[in-house]
Amino acid sequence: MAMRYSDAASALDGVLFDGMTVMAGGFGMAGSPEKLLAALVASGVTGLTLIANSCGTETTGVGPLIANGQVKKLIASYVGGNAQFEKLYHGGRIDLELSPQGTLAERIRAGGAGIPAFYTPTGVGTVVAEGKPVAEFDGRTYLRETWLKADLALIRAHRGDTAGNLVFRKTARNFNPPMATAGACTIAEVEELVEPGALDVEMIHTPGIYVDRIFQGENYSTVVEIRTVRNR
Amino acid sequence: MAMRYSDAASALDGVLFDGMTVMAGGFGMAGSPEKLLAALVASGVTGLTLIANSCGTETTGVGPLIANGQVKKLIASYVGGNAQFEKLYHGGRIDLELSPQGTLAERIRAGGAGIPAFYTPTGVGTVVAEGKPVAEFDGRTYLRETWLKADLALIRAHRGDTAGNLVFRKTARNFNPPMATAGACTIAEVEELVEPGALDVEMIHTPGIYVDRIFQGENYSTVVEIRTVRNR
Amino acid sequence: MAWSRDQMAARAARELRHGDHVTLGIGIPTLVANHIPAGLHVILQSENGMLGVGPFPFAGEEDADLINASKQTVSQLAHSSYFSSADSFAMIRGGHIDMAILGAMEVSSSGDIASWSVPGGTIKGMGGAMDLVAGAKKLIAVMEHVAKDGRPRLLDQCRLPLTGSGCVSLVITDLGVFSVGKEMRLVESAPGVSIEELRAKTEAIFLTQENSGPSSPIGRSP
Amino acid sequence: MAWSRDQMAARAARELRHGDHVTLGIGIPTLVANHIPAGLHVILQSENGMLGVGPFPFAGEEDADLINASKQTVSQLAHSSYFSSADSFAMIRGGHIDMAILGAMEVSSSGDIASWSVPGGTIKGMGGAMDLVAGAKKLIAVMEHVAKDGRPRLLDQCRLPLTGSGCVSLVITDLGVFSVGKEMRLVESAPGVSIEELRAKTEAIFLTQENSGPSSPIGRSP
Repeated sequence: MAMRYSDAASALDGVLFDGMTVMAGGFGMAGSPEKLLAALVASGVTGLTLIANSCGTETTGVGPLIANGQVKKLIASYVGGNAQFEKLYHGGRIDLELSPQGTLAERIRAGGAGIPAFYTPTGVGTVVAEGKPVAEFDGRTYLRETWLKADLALIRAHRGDTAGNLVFRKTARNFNPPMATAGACTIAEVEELVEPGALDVEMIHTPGIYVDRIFQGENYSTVVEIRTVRNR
Repeated sequence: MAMRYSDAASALDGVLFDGMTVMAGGFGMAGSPEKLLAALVASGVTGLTLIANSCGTETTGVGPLIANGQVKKLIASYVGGNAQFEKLYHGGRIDLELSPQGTLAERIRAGGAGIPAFYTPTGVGTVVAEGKPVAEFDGRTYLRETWLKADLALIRAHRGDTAGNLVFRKTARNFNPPMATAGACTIAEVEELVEPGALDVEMIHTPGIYVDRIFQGENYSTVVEIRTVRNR
Repeated sequence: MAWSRDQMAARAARELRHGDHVTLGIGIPTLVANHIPAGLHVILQSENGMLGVGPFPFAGEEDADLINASKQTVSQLAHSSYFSSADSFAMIRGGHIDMAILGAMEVSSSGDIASWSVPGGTIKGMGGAMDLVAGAKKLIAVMEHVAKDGRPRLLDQCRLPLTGSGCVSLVITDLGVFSVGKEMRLVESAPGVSIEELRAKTEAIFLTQENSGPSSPIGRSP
Repeated sequence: MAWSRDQMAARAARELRHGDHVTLGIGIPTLVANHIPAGLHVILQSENGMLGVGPFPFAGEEDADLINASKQTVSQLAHSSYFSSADSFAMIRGGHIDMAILGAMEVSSSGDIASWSVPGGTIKGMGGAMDLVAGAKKLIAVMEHVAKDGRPRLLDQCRLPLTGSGCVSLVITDLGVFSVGKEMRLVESAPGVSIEELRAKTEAIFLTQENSGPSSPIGRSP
């Protein structure tokens, strides 16, 4: 059951501590919890272990949080295209755990689903397999990966109701639903907050049980990162 | 991409063989692929390994298939309330593998998701753990369960389109979505078959990639198994 | 005087907290829904894939596609949602259910529970019970204090095949309420039921107000 | 004469079958979408959570919430669906994608592929590539035949960190098409490219029509 808040700063009140583990949804800017991330930068909380698909860019996603020196360790699948991250990484000021994107998503789902470890074919025979147990099933080799959980999961949805039910829009869904299940505290920012009953009961993507706090963000960016169009 | 068929018998044409493994969705009568199951009985295919949540009753769900002696082994979480099954079981004419309901659902999801094994706390310290590897994670003991896949998955949905996209209704969803992902061949019967574009693109519960064959069933039963009501 | 089934359910309902997500088992636990105090917002989960389970429908409004885990017709609420069995048990196994209230046949003083199988009896299967006892944050077992033949059901060790090990927090019987943890402790007894009667009908050793120190007052379980 | 990037993409498109579910990687593979013959129904999957990826939108119809795995704006089709990253990679890992067409830096004769990391170079991460090479039923690698400095990229063994082991079925370069399995075999060469030129620019040993028996005709890969 979600508690309703007025904005990102108030929704974060009382849940932050230095050294905590934070997950943030989004793939590129699509589905990125931009209000919560901005408030997290403003809070100054530090020593974070951050779990996100990528390191963002210098100005988008989790990028500013990293650039601000608040992240001790990043767990992600992709860290290209961000010179700030690169500089911090080569300077030994941020640790990096690369996880293949599907493994990352499944580890997060496992964290929410009470599954401490699972076997996957992804990464067998690569550096990803180093130090991990392997086993054969039906004649193929698999490696064991472990769950990921967080003290705090930051989620962005298109619409949500005050019971915490969430609906995502198009490819802005991405990492948000699994992350919503894997946070000890899950906070959702939504473009539109409605009363229970206003959402179609058959299309709740994230049931309210997973959302602890919710608020409506204002003035969401509609900027496109890579504009590709065709001619009429 | 789904091929469209006219009825259950034609949809099953060419995919059946004795000794095959079949999954069937449904929880009680809700979401049970009743047309496909009736056609499976009529086909006479035998020696089946059947994966379903329960053994059904003597007249509903997978019950008639079992009563007709077509099932060699049942993998299920619940087998109460069916005297026919009980008789066959005690007569040694059907094998039974009991799997806790959540483990059963997760094993099926794992089968569709390319995960050959996973760890779960369910069943630790019980007969379910017998013979299975156990491991400790974060100080708690878990046991290892393996995936389930099938030659054929029989699915019932509320609505579907000719691209194979499926939408379920209320608690008739149950085992149908994970089973749709775990069949080498997946056949869906739907109460209403529509053209692509008629379903809300944001509420596709099962994407068409998982459905090989689809047809619209006729005259679905609306019988309630256990009628419980309150007074106005 | 022993509690009735409804009184046991009412006692279990007293354990609920505002905002709890709760799964109710078959039998007496189902009755708990009738005893949730007005104003206490509790969200019921049904393992077959529903959150926000409403009361039984009005006659004529039954829907074959809208049932609970006992296959009984139920109704939908404004905040309800539906999901697959895989997602439902991910929710249960993942520790998101605050409380499960389940029937039992035996409970041990270390919190083991047996509820699904009687060797030599009718074979039934565990359904979702093993997942619920392993996954719920708090597990309350509700059962008659003794079996029909008078044998105790609160035991040192369960004799029947286990549903789960070390997972029960509280047992509510028709004779009393017991917390289970490092030791079994009497929290409350039914009106007029003496400690002597409880001891006579209980195999497990349990502590009472008398033999617990002042630091362990008996009252509502934490 | 070596194939252009578009000709390589067109050659890759010839491998598509009606009804295939296909994931395209960044770079030349993205161009494959422009070469799917009219009437051939191919469903494109994007690893960030979309099935039925449509063409780039018309100007003015870009939607920041509708992007592919390269973060490019795309469009929706009548049969499209969306899902989470966890569900998307369950689809990929579970073997439901008929074909992945990906860029590569090195491919070995046993089907190993290196495509994500150059030691000492800019650190990027593997994104979804390791899942795609492990999960797709058929993997086609598309790349320039030699590196910028002229070094071969079809090798006995990859030197760069692997993306996956033994998973490539077919390699399409600007100079030819090679099947990979127990051995590497030349399927087709670009117009005017001689076997001598291919041998000079290829470290891996490959079979040709000349040294394969009549039971192994060279033609379109199976």
